[in-house]
Amino acid sequence: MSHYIFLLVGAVLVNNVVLVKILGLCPFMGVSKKLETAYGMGAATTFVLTLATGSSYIIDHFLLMPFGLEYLRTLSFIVTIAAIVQLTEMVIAKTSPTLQQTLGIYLPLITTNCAVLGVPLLNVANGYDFVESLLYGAGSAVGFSGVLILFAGIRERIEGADVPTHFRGTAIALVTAGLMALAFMGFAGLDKYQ
Amino acid sequence: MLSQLFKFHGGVKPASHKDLSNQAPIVTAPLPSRLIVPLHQSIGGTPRPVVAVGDRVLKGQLIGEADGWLSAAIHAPTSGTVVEIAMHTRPHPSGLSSQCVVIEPDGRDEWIAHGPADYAAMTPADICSYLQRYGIVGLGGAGFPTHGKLTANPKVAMAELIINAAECEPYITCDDRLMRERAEEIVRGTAIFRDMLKPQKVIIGVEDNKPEAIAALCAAVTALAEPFTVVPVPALYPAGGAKQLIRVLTGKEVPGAMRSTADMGVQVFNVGTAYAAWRAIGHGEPLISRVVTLTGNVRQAHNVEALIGTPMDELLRLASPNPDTDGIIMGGPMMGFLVPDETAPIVKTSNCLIAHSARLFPPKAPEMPCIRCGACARACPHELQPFELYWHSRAKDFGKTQQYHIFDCIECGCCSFVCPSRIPLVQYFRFAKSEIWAREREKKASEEAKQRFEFKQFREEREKADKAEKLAKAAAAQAAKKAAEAAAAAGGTVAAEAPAAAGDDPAAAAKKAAIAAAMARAKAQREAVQAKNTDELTPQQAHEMAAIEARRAAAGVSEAPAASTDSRTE
Amino acid sequence: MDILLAIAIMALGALVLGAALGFSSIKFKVEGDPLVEKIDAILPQTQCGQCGYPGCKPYAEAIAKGEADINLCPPGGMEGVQRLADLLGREVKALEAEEKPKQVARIDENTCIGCTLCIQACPVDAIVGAAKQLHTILTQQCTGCELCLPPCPVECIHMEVVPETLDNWKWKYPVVSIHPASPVASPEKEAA
Amino acid sequence: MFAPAPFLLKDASVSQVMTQVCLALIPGIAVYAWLVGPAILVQLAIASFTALLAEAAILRLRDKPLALFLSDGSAVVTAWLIALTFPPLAPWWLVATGTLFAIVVAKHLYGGLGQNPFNPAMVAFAVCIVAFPALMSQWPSIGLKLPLLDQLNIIFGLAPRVDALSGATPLDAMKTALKLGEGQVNVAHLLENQDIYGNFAGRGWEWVTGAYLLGGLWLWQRKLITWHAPLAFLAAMVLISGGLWLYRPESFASPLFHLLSGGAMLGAFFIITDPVSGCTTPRGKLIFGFGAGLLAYIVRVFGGYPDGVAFAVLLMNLSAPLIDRLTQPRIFGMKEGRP
Repeated sequence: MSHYIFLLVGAVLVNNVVLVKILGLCPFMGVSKKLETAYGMGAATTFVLTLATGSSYIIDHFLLMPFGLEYLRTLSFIVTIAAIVQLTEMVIAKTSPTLQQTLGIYLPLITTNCAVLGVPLLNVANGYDFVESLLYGAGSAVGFSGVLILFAGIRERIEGADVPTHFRGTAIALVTAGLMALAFMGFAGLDKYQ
Repeated sequence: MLSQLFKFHGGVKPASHKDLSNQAPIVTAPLPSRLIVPLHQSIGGTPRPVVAVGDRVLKGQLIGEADGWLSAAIHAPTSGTVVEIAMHTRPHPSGLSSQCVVIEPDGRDEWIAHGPADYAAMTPADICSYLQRYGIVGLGGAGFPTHGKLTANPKVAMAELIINAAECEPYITCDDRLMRERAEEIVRGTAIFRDMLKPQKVIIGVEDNKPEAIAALCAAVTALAEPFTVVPVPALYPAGGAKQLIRVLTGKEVPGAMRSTADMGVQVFNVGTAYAAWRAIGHGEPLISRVVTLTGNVRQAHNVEALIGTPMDELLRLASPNPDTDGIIMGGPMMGFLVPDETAPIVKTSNCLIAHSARLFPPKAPEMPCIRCGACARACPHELQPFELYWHSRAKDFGKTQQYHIFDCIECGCCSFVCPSRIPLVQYFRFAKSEIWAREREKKASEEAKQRFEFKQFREEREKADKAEKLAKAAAAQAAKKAAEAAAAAGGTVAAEAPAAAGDDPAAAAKKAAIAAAMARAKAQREAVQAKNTDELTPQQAHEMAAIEARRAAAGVSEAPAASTDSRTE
Repeated sequence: MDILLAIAIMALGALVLGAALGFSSIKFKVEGDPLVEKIDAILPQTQCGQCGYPGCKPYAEAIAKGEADINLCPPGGMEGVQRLADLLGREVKALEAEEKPKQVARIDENTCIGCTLCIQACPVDAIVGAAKQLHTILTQQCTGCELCLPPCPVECIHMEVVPETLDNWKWKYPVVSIHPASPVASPEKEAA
Repeated sequence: MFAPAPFLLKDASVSQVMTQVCLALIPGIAVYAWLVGPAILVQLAIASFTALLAEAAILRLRDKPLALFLSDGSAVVTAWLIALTFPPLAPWWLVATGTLFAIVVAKHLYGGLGQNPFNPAMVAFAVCIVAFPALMSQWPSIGLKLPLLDQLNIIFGLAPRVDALSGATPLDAMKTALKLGEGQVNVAHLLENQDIYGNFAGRGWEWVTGAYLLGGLWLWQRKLITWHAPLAFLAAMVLISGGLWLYRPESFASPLFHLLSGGAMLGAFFIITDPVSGCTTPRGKLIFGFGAGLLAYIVRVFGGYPDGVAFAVLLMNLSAPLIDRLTQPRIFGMKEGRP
């Protein structure tokens, strides 16, 4: 049990997918200007990422491995993720047009969110079983969403700050992300303690 | 007796400086050289002038007729000649002008025939229109027509009638002196309000730094055997804000979004208003003068009974201002404003003139960035987060300011008072508020424009259809004619079908036109209904506007000593 | 053989996913385009055509389709561009034309010949008058679109800046501020 | 030119606030200097000098009034907090680098005073401990009080950094003990025998933290800080450390030890009460303080770095805007207010 907890804590905090693994920076920078959008993007990514890790595992173990087609891993993962994203987009368009609009281009772009591909591949590399994969996926997704939402909160405040002209916008956002990563380094070693 | 007093959050205790002017009795100001009476002195419609240039008017004669329900009449403050009806600078932070009637006094101060009203025979509706015709408005600062507040909300039983005698702003003592000298008339005026609103309780709230006034009021209440309670409230700025006073006396909190305190079963009137109402009913005198405190950088601070329309500089001279006076603040030092033009006249809501000097009010230190220390939030009587409001107002992020309830701000100035960074917070909030209002206006205008545009397009379509129909009819007629000719030539049944076939088209076109016309009617109806809706809203909006105007009236822009910039430029 | 198997498996996967997507595209079909309405709500509805489209709605449609840029509306000003950019997640651009203060048209009563041409041009019916009669402009309704200027044969219409009155007076931004204001209003705000 | 109301102002200013914060630090500094030697004063001077220099340079670059902002005292407060959190015998360039980073990146890139989302002093500490872990862990043993000249030589790199300096702090010792595992070293036993490890009322760091507590209480009494954040911070520390201590006293140190060691008191009263980077609503402050206390304990006990206060504060800093938004207090006349 404690093994799973540490895995989860590790995925959320210690090896935070954005701030430590530096994956998924595109939506992290792009959809963090407003809290509302960040909530939406976080939810969408959590959904996609968890689903993607699960289905990738199934595809990997029941379709690719039995036939020795591991070399098709990246390709088939991408296709699966793309389909899931498409599905999510349709559901969101139906249920919440405003969310779809605020997420804008970033919703279809979850497809190319490297975190979404990266986490299933890391799962394979780490040799996680199905439950572990799902946990790691969900943990990474929660870590991503959490950091995204916190970041959006900070950016909304920085929006009103008197930032030097040349640092306005993405520049100061990147500096902030760097300082956030610095703060997250404080978690280093937590997952090792058992 | 009322046993329990409540507290409101925050508040500040600036030095009161009231003893400068509260020692001397009220004196009647001499007639000024001329009187500039603005027509628009209260919230609501601008009264229509009913005199012409050259007319001779008597003291108390109607010169501006109330325009609409939410408006109050304007009267000649003295006898004389109307010399001008023109734009003059208003006592307003903008320094803009509005329509004024200028009267040159003839020195005789001759009253128009007047006498007490037959109060016993008057119905509440009569009293309302009487007060409106006699120009009675709230004298506390907002200038809301009094009859508007006396029309009680039929749905909510009136629990408390509060007479606001807190007078919490520093320097101002006009209500204090009024209570000391004319307590009986105040109590009689209060009785009128009581008769109108039929509240369960009548409370007169006075800040406890005015013991003489409290004593005078108590004596008057006992003498007249009225069941009113005079309650001393702790002196804490802004205890005299209507909502704060309600909170202190009754424990009720009136939300900022609520248009009228009557919805909570409370109504508040200023002491001066009660006095003015009694002068109107008991003596037949319209509101043509008021008590004004002259104080600040002057040698003889005192209160005067001044005619509405007296130019401020002329009035302030009565208190012999010191030579280093460099401006006049109308209202108190917390919410007043430096008048942009010192020849602007006294209006019904001018309670105090403070001679401004750099010695008395040192120029502000340069504004520093906000350090979010939260002193403002601790001082805010409305429990807002002024630093957040400031942050977003400064960045012109008005949506966020509304999320942080900017319209609940009463602009009392407590936040600016305590701010260690000396940020003119209230100024930022006023800026944000007026930007939001402007935006609303623009939005309304653009919606209207859109409707009109769509209607025009629709009309053009219809006209085109009409034209097409006419053409079709003409063509059909022509075809029929030809067919008839052909029939005449050939005879037979074939010809009979032709006009019918030709007639098909015009029929369809006519049908189309009919549909279009019906749609137009429906649309017009819809629009009519909408228009009606907005008509109905108007009094409520007017209420809102009232609140807005009140804050505006209490606000200040002006020229200031340039010293505050000096230290910024290294 | 291996390659055939691989192709078969990938094809199978594609088939399954395709079927799922096809099914959900029917199940979750969305009607209409609420975006146009939202854009239209931001536009000032002057119907002036300065954007090159016949009215605000067509311009809104063009923006929604991605055919038009968001900086073509001078009456909306920089603020309109900003709000469009926020709505659409596009980059803020400087206005194509210069921003003008709000104006209304005014007819010179001495020169008007009552030709009704301006009445036809006005998109919001803000000009009243009849043939050979003096025309006048309903200032309240005028959007300042300037569409009535070109048709007038005697050039009797001119634009006037709306004066500041007590009704439209605004509190100014506090000028004692030490730091330059608002990064929000500046065009160099990032795109993302 | 505007001269908006109110025309009366209370006598308060930013520099008054900052001066009082500095004053409140003085008892702590005095005890520090008495225990460790005058090196700390040198470090304070280095940090202040660097901070003011950096501040002046940036203000110059940004065309802001130099005198006004230099005299507000905020840079000095940051500098002092940096000097007090760094090891007293750290090389001068380490302190200078940290200060420079704090003032330039953490403060002025965001627009300067009042606009930084992260506490500059804690950013400096975190940057330096990540970049120079060894140097940042060399704490002198308290008993070893070198003369001023030797201390100066060490700070300015003129003398070799003797091994004797790098005595482990109490926290280090405890953590090592914990890492070694059960049965190997008994934490309670370890701490008992070494009064320099902060055994209560011995001659150790607890005197410094106690002096900080004193300064903090004074700040609270002056109404410059409210009780919410410090109390929540200390409560969180007591709760988690107390719980674990009762659960396994041989592996975990007592709450008293945790309260009196490392940056706990400095953090509770001087760092998490920074209104700029912290929470401002009452409930927000409670959450902020509690979160910081919890994280500080977790990082200092289970994490990889000697003390957790800096990381805990930074982590809470980055959550502060969100917490503030979610904990907006109700406003006058409203049942519950939340933007």
